[in-house]
Amino acid sequence: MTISMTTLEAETGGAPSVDAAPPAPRQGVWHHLLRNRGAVLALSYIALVALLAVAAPLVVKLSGWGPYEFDQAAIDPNLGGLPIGPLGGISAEHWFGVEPGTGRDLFARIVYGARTSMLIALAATTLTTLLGVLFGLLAGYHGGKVDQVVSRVMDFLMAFPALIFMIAILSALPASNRAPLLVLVISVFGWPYLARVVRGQTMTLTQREFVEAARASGASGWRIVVLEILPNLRSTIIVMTTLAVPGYIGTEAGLSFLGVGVVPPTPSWGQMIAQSMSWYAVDPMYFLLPGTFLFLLVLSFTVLGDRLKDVVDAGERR
Amino acid sequence: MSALLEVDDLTITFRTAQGPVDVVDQLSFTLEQGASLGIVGESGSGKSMTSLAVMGLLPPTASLRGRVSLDGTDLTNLPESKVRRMRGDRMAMIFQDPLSSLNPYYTVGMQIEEAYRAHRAGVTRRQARKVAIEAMERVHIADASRRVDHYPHQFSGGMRQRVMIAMALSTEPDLLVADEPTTALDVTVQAQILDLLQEVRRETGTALILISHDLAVVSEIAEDVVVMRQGVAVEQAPAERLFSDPQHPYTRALLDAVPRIDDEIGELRGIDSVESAARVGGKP
Amino acid sequence: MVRFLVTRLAGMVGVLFLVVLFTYAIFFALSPDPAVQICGKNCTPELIDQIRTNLGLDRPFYEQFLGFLSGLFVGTTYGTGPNAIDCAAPCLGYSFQTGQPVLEMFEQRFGVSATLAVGAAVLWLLMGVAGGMLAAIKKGTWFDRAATGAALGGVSIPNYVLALVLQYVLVVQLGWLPFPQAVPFAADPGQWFLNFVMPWLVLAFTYASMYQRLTRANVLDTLDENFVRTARAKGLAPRLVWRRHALRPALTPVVTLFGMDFAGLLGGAIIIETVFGLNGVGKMASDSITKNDQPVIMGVTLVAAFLVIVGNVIVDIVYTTIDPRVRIGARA
Amino acid sequence: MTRRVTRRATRPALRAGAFATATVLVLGACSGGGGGSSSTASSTSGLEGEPAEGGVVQVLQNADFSYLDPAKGWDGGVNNFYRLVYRTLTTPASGSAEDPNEIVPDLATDTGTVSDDGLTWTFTLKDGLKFDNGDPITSAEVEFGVSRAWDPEIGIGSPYAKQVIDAPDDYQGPYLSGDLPTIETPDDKTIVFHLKAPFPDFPAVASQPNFAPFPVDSGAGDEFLNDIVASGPYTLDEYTPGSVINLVRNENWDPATDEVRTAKPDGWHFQLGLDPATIDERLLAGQGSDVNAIAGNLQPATLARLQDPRYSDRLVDWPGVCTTYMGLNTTKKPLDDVKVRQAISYAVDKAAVQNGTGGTMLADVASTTIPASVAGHKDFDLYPSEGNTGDVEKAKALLAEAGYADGFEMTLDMRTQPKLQAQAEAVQQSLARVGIEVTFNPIDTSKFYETIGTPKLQNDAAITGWCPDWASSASTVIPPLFDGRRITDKGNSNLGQIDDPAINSAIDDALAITDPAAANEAWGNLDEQVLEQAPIVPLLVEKVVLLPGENVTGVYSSPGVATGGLDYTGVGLKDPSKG
Repeated sequence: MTISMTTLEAETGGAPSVDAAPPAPRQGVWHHLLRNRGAVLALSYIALVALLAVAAPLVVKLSGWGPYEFDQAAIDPNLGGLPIGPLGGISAEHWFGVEPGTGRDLFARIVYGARTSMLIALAATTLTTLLGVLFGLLAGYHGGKVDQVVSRVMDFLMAFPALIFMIAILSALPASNRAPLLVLVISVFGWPYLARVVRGQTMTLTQREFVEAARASGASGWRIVVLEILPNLRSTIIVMTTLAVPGYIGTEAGLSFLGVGVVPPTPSWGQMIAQSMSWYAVDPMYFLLPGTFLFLLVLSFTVLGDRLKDVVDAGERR
Repeated sequence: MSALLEVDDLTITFRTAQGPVDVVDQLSFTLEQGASLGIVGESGSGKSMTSLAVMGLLPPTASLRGRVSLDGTDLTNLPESKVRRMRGDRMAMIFQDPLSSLNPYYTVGMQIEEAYRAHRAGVTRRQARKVAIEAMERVHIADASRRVDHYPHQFSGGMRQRVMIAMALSTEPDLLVADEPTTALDVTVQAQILDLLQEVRRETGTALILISHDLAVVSEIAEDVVVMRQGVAVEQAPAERLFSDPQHPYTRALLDAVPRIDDEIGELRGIDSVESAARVGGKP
Repeated sequence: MVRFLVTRLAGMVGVLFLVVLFTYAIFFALSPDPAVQICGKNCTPELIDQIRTNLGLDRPFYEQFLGFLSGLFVGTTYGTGPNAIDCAAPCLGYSFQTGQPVLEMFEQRFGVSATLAVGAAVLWLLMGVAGGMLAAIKKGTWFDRAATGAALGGVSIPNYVLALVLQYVLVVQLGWLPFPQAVPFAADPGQWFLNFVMPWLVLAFTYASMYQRLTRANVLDTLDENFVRTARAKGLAPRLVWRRHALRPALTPVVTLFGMDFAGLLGGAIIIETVFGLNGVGKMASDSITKNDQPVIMGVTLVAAFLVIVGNVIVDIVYTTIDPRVRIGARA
Repeated sequence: MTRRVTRRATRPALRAGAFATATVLVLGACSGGGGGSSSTASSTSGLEGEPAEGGVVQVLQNADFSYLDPAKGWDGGVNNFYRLVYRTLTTPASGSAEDPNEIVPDLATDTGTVSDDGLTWTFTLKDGLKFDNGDPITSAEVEFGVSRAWDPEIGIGSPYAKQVIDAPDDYQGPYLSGDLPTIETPDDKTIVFHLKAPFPDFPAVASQPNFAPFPVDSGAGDEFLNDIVASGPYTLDEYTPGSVINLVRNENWDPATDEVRTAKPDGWHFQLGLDPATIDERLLAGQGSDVNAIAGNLQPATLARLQDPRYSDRLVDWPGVCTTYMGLNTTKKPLDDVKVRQAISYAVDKAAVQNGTGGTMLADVASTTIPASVAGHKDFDLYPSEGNTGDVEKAKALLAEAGYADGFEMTLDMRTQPKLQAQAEAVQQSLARVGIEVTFNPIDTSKFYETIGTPKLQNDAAITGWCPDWASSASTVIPPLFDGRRITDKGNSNLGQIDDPAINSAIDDALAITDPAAANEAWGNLDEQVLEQAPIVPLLVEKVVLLPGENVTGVYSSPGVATGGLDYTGVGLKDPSKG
């Protein structure tokens, strides 16, 4: 399930080990990725969604309808506001049909919904990675009391029923600006999964000769961490981060689906699916379209993460 | 009387993304009953693949040409089920890393019993356990009747390798293949294990193939030596002649790389280089 | 073993205490005033004050928190005088909106959630583990490719989307299944099954996909292990190599993950029960969030945390018996 | 004195008019009904026939009732339920009555006698009244029941008893303060109420749920949370909060004493906690016991599936009694300018709001505060536009006059529920046309009323609804919404915060009128007078659209008890052996 943190849990077992040679050069990774059909397709789709998200205002100028514009002519007021025409009102006018009840253009809403999904997922990923790497390094390098404290906090956060708590806390918080809150809440519960791996690998690396050598030569703690340890964690961090992105996209959509996500009228895929629920029998396109976009985005990031992991693992085996 | 093992024109080919690669190329050698053969070569020379080919344990991506016959039976033409019945019974194998080669979830006793019972139909657990304890005693594991119920992680590296040897010997095989049996062990333990191999060979009359990257190790036990490089046997000779009069430049290079061996017991000088070589060549 | 258990239990109690404190503090700070909710449509400021005093809502945070804690063990009484409401131990709180102790609300809805969870767990273990093993055995074949692809899709499709798709196809278009509602097993076993089969499938599908991927990867990794090679070198029958030497190590992580996932199912149940309108604990959680029924949200959060933590402890204990390398007490 | 109310313009019977555009949906029976001229128009072919004795009615419901205790609960849903198990001194007439808005006697022999000064109301109880335990119901039990309204924790239901009946300032209900001295019970059959001020609508107050009798000293604390003492035709057999309510016959209820309740079915089975979509699916399918099922409003998405003729026979469509409106906070700039408020009234696209609410089948566009189905309604539209889509030109002109030709920004308090969200978005879009930029302040549903009812927290505008507490008069519509003297710090319902002396005094005048017809005319005129100031924009009157099971009959609307919805008291089954 896209919301459960166990997705990450399962992946950590397969995180690349640090015992092997230094990470494969970036060029090599790209080279290998671009030779994989799945990875290329995934990258293309992600690029497409990212492009739609960035260029949303331009795109809807092309399609002719904004995400908030009502089109009363596209719905039938006598049938509960059902879109007029087959397939949820798909026409030259409305490429993906319209939303029941309001007649808003689904294409424009999906395009703007991509903004929400991408923005929140990427922001959450960035914050989670920062927190995870920072605390992982801190605990792994310092050990002792620092490690104790960080590890206990991680245990605590991971034992927490994160989804239930996220829903509860978001519903209680003021609704005016949910996006930063969503990012914050997702990150607070997300970082331990990366930090745990970073901590373990840092501990191993700290014992290694080159770190000991650096230490013997009198390098300061942060210098060692940044120059000696961090570069060795690069592939781990990249892989784990890529694998975490689909989780965050799913979580954002899930929370929006449950009504504690972004605030309307800002469109979000999860929210659209939630609203389509009562219409699924008469207007299946209403849930199929945002559902497909969401599914493909999560799938693409999962595929990309998988392939990236394969490439990095293979690089390390060589 | 025919030889125990005849390897004739053995070629092992791997399918890779870059096309087929021959890891062993037209290798031939024979081994008499109770004799011992050393195969020496650096990492990637094909020596381990040769041993796996003898055991019929090549990975599915490898294909094999030539003949490998045990007691006149060509193993390469036998169906897998028949080879399996010989494997562990007529011929047994011990591996480099005794820790990962033992299943951490089961007691060593159980793992030895399992080897024995696989080839002795109708043996009770009690009998098998007795065999296991005896086998452990034979490899000088103290307090075998108690330790038989311990798990692999409760043993030291050398003891684990003794367990592996005990397991291999439990069925009294004609042929024992030892693939880098001492590489993962401490230096002092290495010598003990080599002594043990010598001892059991003398006592049971088992023929032995000893595979190592280390000429010093091979020189202690092997009567004949095959030197392999990039899948090809560059030199094949009785041990004494090989050491005294190496013919091939590569053999000479190998001999030079290892500090001179002054006596048969071996002072095991230059341990550091052996260790680090092992580290590079071995599995991390 | 005793010492291990004592340490684990002490740690568990500590984490639970923190969860309670944390949750309570947050809701104390953020929740709408329950007195206002009780006060109803025609409320006056005086009335609100009166209700606050009666229910002890005007007391400082630590007093209310201690009251809640002691309610867990010895029960508690809300309000004073003739209108006092007793909540017997273990009192998880009292919902003034439904007029029920939270524990009672749990008990009423637990059956539906348990049915959902157990059914889904059986399905996902069957589908995931068997599928993963088969895919690993048949690595590279069309079956492996199909199963791996399906699992990749499975971990990517949000379960509410899957639920809508299935509902549209199976119920609306084909009419094979009824529109799901919780039918008690005792009432009509056939209907019970038909009504639950879709929620089971949807809830199980994502997990099954995850387990399929995990099992397949683990089995493949294990088959590469040296001890499997040893087992083959012993001349063991392939069946025995597989069953004894490959499966057990490969499935150990699956077992531990299963413990955690099963304990954390309450989270998954929220969406499934909401989508299918099943009146279980998850639905109760989402409903009480909509209504901002703070004691119920607190109770659900607590019970969920309790399950996850107990699940962790059980997994640890099971782990020590499955894997001899893990000595008791070695894992903190 | 008995109150007689003139008949409303539109009967809350089945109306087929709204379906005229949906070709398949035109009801076969509309030829006989229509218009509301006939007093029996409330049956259609699918719902014809008298209810037979017996059977169990199934009620499919999403939410549980608020409280089983009538002193606590007070909303359209639970009031309707209370009538099955409780009786009050008076009660709104049955939905099948000639005038369902009328207040009729229930426990009392008439609707009360008022003293000349209007301060004392006397009621006499009927003979043969009993609780479900067989104990007689006397004036003492009625007094006890009413006095519970003063308990600070229990008396959170209808406020009218406390507002109207005189009581000592420190009186806190029977459990804390004992008997209420201002309610006299000279004998077992007579009960006398003393009021703070004359209140001609007192018979309607006596129909409020908290006028149900209870055995003296019962019902403290949580006693009535899960159990009740019934005085109506049914009593509680099983209650699992949030999931099941089972009602069975109260053998001690004597039909001879009750003119309102027919109580034909043997029992009622409420299935609570069902998903709205699930309910609709079950109603559509009508399998098994669902042939005997009734439920609340259909979902908008379901309407599109009713084109099948087998549903149209069962479909029920009534006008509602609750007005959905947008309050404009007159204390905020620039909404303090009447021209700006009028401009907004012109600009709002009510048709879009209607579509967002579910289209023409689920809502009528409103131009007045008092809905057409409530007594006192006057038909007018001060801010007309073509197709109710808003008059952008007029709005722009008014804005320019007010000096806001370029528009302005305002904040709308809203709830994030699909329907309410769609309404808010429709308003946002239509106001954008005249340059008014609306930003949302989304509020959690549970906090919404607290926020908008607290003038300090209230923003510029909010969309909410208002239902009259009784349909016999608009006295519970206009005063709470527009009386400037009723603005309070908390729990305020005058969202416009309009405090106009002319309106205030007109309210006083209308409240004092004892002739119902004259009073209704006054309320209608007052409605128009208020809307000229435009403190609110009436948007819609949401309708009642039901799909009862095919075996259900006796389906009538009750504006007084069920806010225009189905009156439970008349419902029965055609064939009790079915389902």
